Amino acid sequence: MKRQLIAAVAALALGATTAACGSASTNSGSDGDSDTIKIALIPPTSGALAQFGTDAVKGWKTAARIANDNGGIDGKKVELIIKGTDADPATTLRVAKEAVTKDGAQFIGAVMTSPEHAALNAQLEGLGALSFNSLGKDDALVGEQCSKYGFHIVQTSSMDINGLADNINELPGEKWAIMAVDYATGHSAAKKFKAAAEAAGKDVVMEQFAPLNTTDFGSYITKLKDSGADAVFAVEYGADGVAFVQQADQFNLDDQLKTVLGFNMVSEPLFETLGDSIAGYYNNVGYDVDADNALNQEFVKAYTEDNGSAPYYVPADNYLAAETLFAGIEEAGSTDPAEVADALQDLSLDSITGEVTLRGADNQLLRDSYLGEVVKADGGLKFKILSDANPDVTTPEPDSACKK
Amino acid sequence: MTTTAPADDITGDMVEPATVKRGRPGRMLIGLGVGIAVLLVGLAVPYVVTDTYRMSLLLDATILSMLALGIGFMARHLGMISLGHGAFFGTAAYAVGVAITNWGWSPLNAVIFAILLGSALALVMGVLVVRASGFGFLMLTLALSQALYQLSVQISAREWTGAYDGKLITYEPDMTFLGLTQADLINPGLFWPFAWSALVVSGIVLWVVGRSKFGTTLEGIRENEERMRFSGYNTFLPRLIAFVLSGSVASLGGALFAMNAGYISPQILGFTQAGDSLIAALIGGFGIILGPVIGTFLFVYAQANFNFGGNLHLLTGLLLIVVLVFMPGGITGTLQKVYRRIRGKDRQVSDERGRSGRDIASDRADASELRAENEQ
Amino acid sequence: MSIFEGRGLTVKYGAVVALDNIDISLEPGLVHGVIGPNGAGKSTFIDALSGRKRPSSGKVLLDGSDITRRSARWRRTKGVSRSFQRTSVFGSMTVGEQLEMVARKNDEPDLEGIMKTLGLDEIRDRVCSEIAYGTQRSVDLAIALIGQPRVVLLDEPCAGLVADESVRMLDHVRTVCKERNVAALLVEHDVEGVFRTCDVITVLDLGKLLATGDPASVRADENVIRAYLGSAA
Amino acid sequence: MNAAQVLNGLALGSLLMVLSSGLAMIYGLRGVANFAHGALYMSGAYIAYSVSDRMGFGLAIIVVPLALAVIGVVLELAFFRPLQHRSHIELGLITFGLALIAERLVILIWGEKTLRVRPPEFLQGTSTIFGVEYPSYRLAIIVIALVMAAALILWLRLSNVGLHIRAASQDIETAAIMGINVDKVSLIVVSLGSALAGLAGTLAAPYIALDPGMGNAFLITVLIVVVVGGIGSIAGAMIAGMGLGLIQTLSTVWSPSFAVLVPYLALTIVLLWRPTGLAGKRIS
Repeated sequence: MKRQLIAAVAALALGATTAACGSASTNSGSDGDSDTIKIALIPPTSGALAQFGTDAVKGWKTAARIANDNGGIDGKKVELIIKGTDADPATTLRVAKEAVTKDGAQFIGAVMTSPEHAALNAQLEGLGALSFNSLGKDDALVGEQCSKYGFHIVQTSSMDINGLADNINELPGEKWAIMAVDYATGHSAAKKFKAAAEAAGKDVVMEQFAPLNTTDFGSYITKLKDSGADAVFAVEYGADGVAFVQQADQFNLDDQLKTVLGFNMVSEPLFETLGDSIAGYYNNVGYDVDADNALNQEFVKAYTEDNGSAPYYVPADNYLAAETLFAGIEEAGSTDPAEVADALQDLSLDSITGEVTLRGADNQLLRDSYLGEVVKADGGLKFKILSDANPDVTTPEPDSACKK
Repeated sequence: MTTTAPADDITGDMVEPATVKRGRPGRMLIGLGVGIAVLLVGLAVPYVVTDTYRMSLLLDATILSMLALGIGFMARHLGMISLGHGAFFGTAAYAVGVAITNWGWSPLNAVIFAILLGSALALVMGVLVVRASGFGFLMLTLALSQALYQLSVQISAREWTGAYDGKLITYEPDMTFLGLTQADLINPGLFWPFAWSALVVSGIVLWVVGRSKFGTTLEGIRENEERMRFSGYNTFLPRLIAFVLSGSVASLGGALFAMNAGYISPQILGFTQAGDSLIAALIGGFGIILGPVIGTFLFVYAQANFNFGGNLHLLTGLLLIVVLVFMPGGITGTLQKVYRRIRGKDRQVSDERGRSGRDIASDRADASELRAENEQ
Repeated sequence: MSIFEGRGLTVKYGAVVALDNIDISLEPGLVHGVIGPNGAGKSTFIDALSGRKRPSSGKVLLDGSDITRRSARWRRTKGVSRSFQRTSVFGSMTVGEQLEMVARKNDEPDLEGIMKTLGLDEIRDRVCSEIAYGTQRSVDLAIALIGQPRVVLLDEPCAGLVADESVRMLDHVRTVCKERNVAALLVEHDVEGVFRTCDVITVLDLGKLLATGDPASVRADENVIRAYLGSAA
Repeated sequence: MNAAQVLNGLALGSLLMVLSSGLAMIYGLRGVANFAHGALYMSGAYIAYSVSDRMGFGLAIIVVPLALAVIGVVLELAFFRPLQHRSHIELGLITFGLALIAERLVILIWGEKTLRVRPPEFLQGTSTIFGVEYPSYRLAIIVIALVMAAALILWLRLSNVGLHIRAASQDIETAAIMGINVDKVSLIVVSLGSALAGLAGTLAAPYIALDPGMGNAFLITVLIVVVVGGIGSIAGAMIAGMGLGLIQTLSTVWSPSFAVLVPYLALTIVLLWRPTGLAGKRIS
């Protein structure tokens, strides 16, 4: 018994310290007032994506604050119901059901990954709630997995890749190598890039795919070096992306390359981690923080006041989702999800990214895509926008598989 | 391998001593009666729990309980702790998805196919793993199910499993499952009767098997595998049969899971899912057949209510340690002990120190835990 | 022809020869004792005969046919059974349950008789891990005797028993062997007990055969006296 | 195939070797597959991040194993020793619970963000070896791991404590009867085992990216290495770790999606062929 006691005390002590430093608090629930716009946010609160989840919520919070400061939307107060998930679709779905059936949410935002959206889209009509996707980029979400109640605010992978392909001539390098994640997005991005590169008269000397969650890129980088490529198109996300960049650095791969073009690989939250070695890298950019329009300047100012730092694409795209939703509510003059959904069909609105249109055929928001270069700026790194590509160029025709 | 008895051989017992009295038809009939009553009463649940959210939690727990039931059966009757039953659950779920979406099968046929496929996988895997005991078995089941996970997320498996994107199940128009449309299946209240009946019937079947002569053979193997062989018993086949049976129950759970969720995420085959189910079963306790079920219901409840900030695994980790250290036998085992003590019928003198002469892995301190006993 | 034979049995653990070219043959109705000091290879010997340990060379014969590569289970179904030095019973089951379980596999017409002979009939409902150690040894023996085996290999049935328990145990062995016409092999540490009980005795030392024969001749054997009895007595 | 790819294999193998030798030591002595080993390794990497941030990587490589050795002492005194009479499976599942707690703890302290550690200045570039340009840091990992392996084997073979460890790993009860202070031996083994996990984490920090999934990613591979090597055999685990690193890297060159399956295939094949692992002894 004494031995058990030691073990248990040790376990409890460990747990107590842990609980003390980390009990995350959340506010949820509300008394049902039909004159509020209730938006459930279901970001990942654990796992590698938690940081993005937090930032997504910040975008929504700023949007809600501005709206409520201005007397609400269509006279109604905006209320955020902040939930959390571990990014497992099953969990997200359960939380979404809870938010809608228990807390009375009519709208859902800040859901992160494409699989979560796929699972959610399948059940949105049954739930009777609208979902605004500002993070999951998979094309299938506006194709076979589309839903009348699911709105795709963020650019799809196709739009991103078409934006890059459109600008390939501006990038130095003749012999390209493709390093992509062995994942649907990796393969489709590689295929499209290859076609665009060849159309632009460049050589694609090699393509290789690394499984998701690869930690050691040594053998891939060795092959890249041996291929004699002078430019690399890299599709690696999250920890994989960091590992690739870091190891490429150790192998002195950059010496051989004129261009490293990342696809969703480097982004603002990773700048500090990756450090100066990524200066000069190119990447697709979803949102231009310096965009010269009044709505954007207002957003950047408000967001910086709220959070002490400027927004990047994650909070911005979520803010854009809020703008879209609010425009829909105003157009419909109602908070009823079905009526808002109808009002959003082919609706155009002024936003932080200029005028955007919600295409009725597949619920995709038509908006610009950008190509950026990582440059050093006042002690840190930032994206310099090199060019932007119009939705006419980037956005594929609506997928006939979308039957909503 | 090893032996029982010297009084100083204090070993743990996650498995509550199963001193069941077998072969009394009276008790068996009472048990069956109770089972049928539970089945009927349970069918009324959707009329009592009208809140969709609560209902969907209950349904989730019921379906996951079948996975825990399978794990619990192996632990209870053979002392074999499996981290691989998620493979059968997941395979059956994917099988439903593929049969309905890719092949356009009717949902009922898909479910039958899924159970058969899951059981067939259990047979193949069982041939490879049931000879091992203790950690050997644990690690082999873990490794093989992880291999399956890696296969399922391969890009070349995308057509079948959807790889990392998961598998969305889409029905041919007009397809129904025993009269329910796909929209009905997602409705927890309407799907409840299937899941509940499946759980109760599986539970009764496993209970009856556990009390049969076959159950005695399993207990003999758990207690002393070597002596069973030296007593003329084939010890491989019963272990294989038990493994396949428990795998079939997990497969049934997986098939129902897919029918209800309409979407299968790759995590279903992952390490975390396997670990969670085992932990839930352990916390519930292996001593009685209900233990893993109770554990799963608690786990699902905790997952729904205490998961904010991602601290669920912190809590389950703590609870797991507390249960293993203080409450061998899990929650149900501890309740039984308390009950017996109150009744004053605690025959176990050595209870205080854990029951002597028993070992969950039945080969404590055996350096060759991985040794596969050759049947020759 | 003997019913059960070991011929030239040799067991090596790496470079160590634990058992060196040993012959033995058992006859129905006779108790054949095997003695030897610690490390003589007694346990290895019974393991090799019973199929627990595959001999490096040599043969095991049953009714003259080679069964060296047969499994323990096969041997049991053909009437060769054994008991264990470290008590090997089924701890969580009652005495009755486990004997019935073994009887189910090995057709025993007179389970009651065995239980009565070994004094187990009164404790049939006791859980085995809770009964006294000496009684557990009797259960172990009973498990080996069920199903009318023709050959019984007993590995130190008296290990851990006090003197009078030991005497009773060996009496049981002898009685059963005679009554059922069983060929018994008795590996035992208790030298006097073996001399009292056995019809034939084999002495092992350091894996080698020292002497074999009836008790009187073994007792008189010079090698045995020098190497074993002299020092032990 | 060229020399650089073989070096890649050696580098990964080195990491697996350090990690699995620690796990194998604890497994051999306590009979417990320490599921917390992956969490120890991850903690090592994160502590290395903080230490090298403030005091440089050179110091981290000394401080982190020491810190992990202390954690090992706690593990032994709070769990392994008081619960040593429990079944191995139970103890293993307790370490499973500890791993869950430790993983969360790391997240609460360092956050979920992917982190990066820079190798010391003089190891940042590449060196030319066997006619190929190869990262100096990876060469350093290979050298450190091989030196560590040789030192560990020599210590186990030649020192008194090493003899006691080997004896206790064979049969802990007999060793105790023979007068070996099993408690002391076990304390040394568990703290050394976690120190090795800490060393592996430190070495890994500049090598791969730090994220909270890194422990689990390696845990299963390392458990497989230990089983393949033969439970209780430290040399077997080292050889299996190096072998698996090489095979996995070289098969990555050929087919990355096949390479992912290599550890599982290796385990299944080895256990079907030799149920006790490559260096395991058949004890009956």
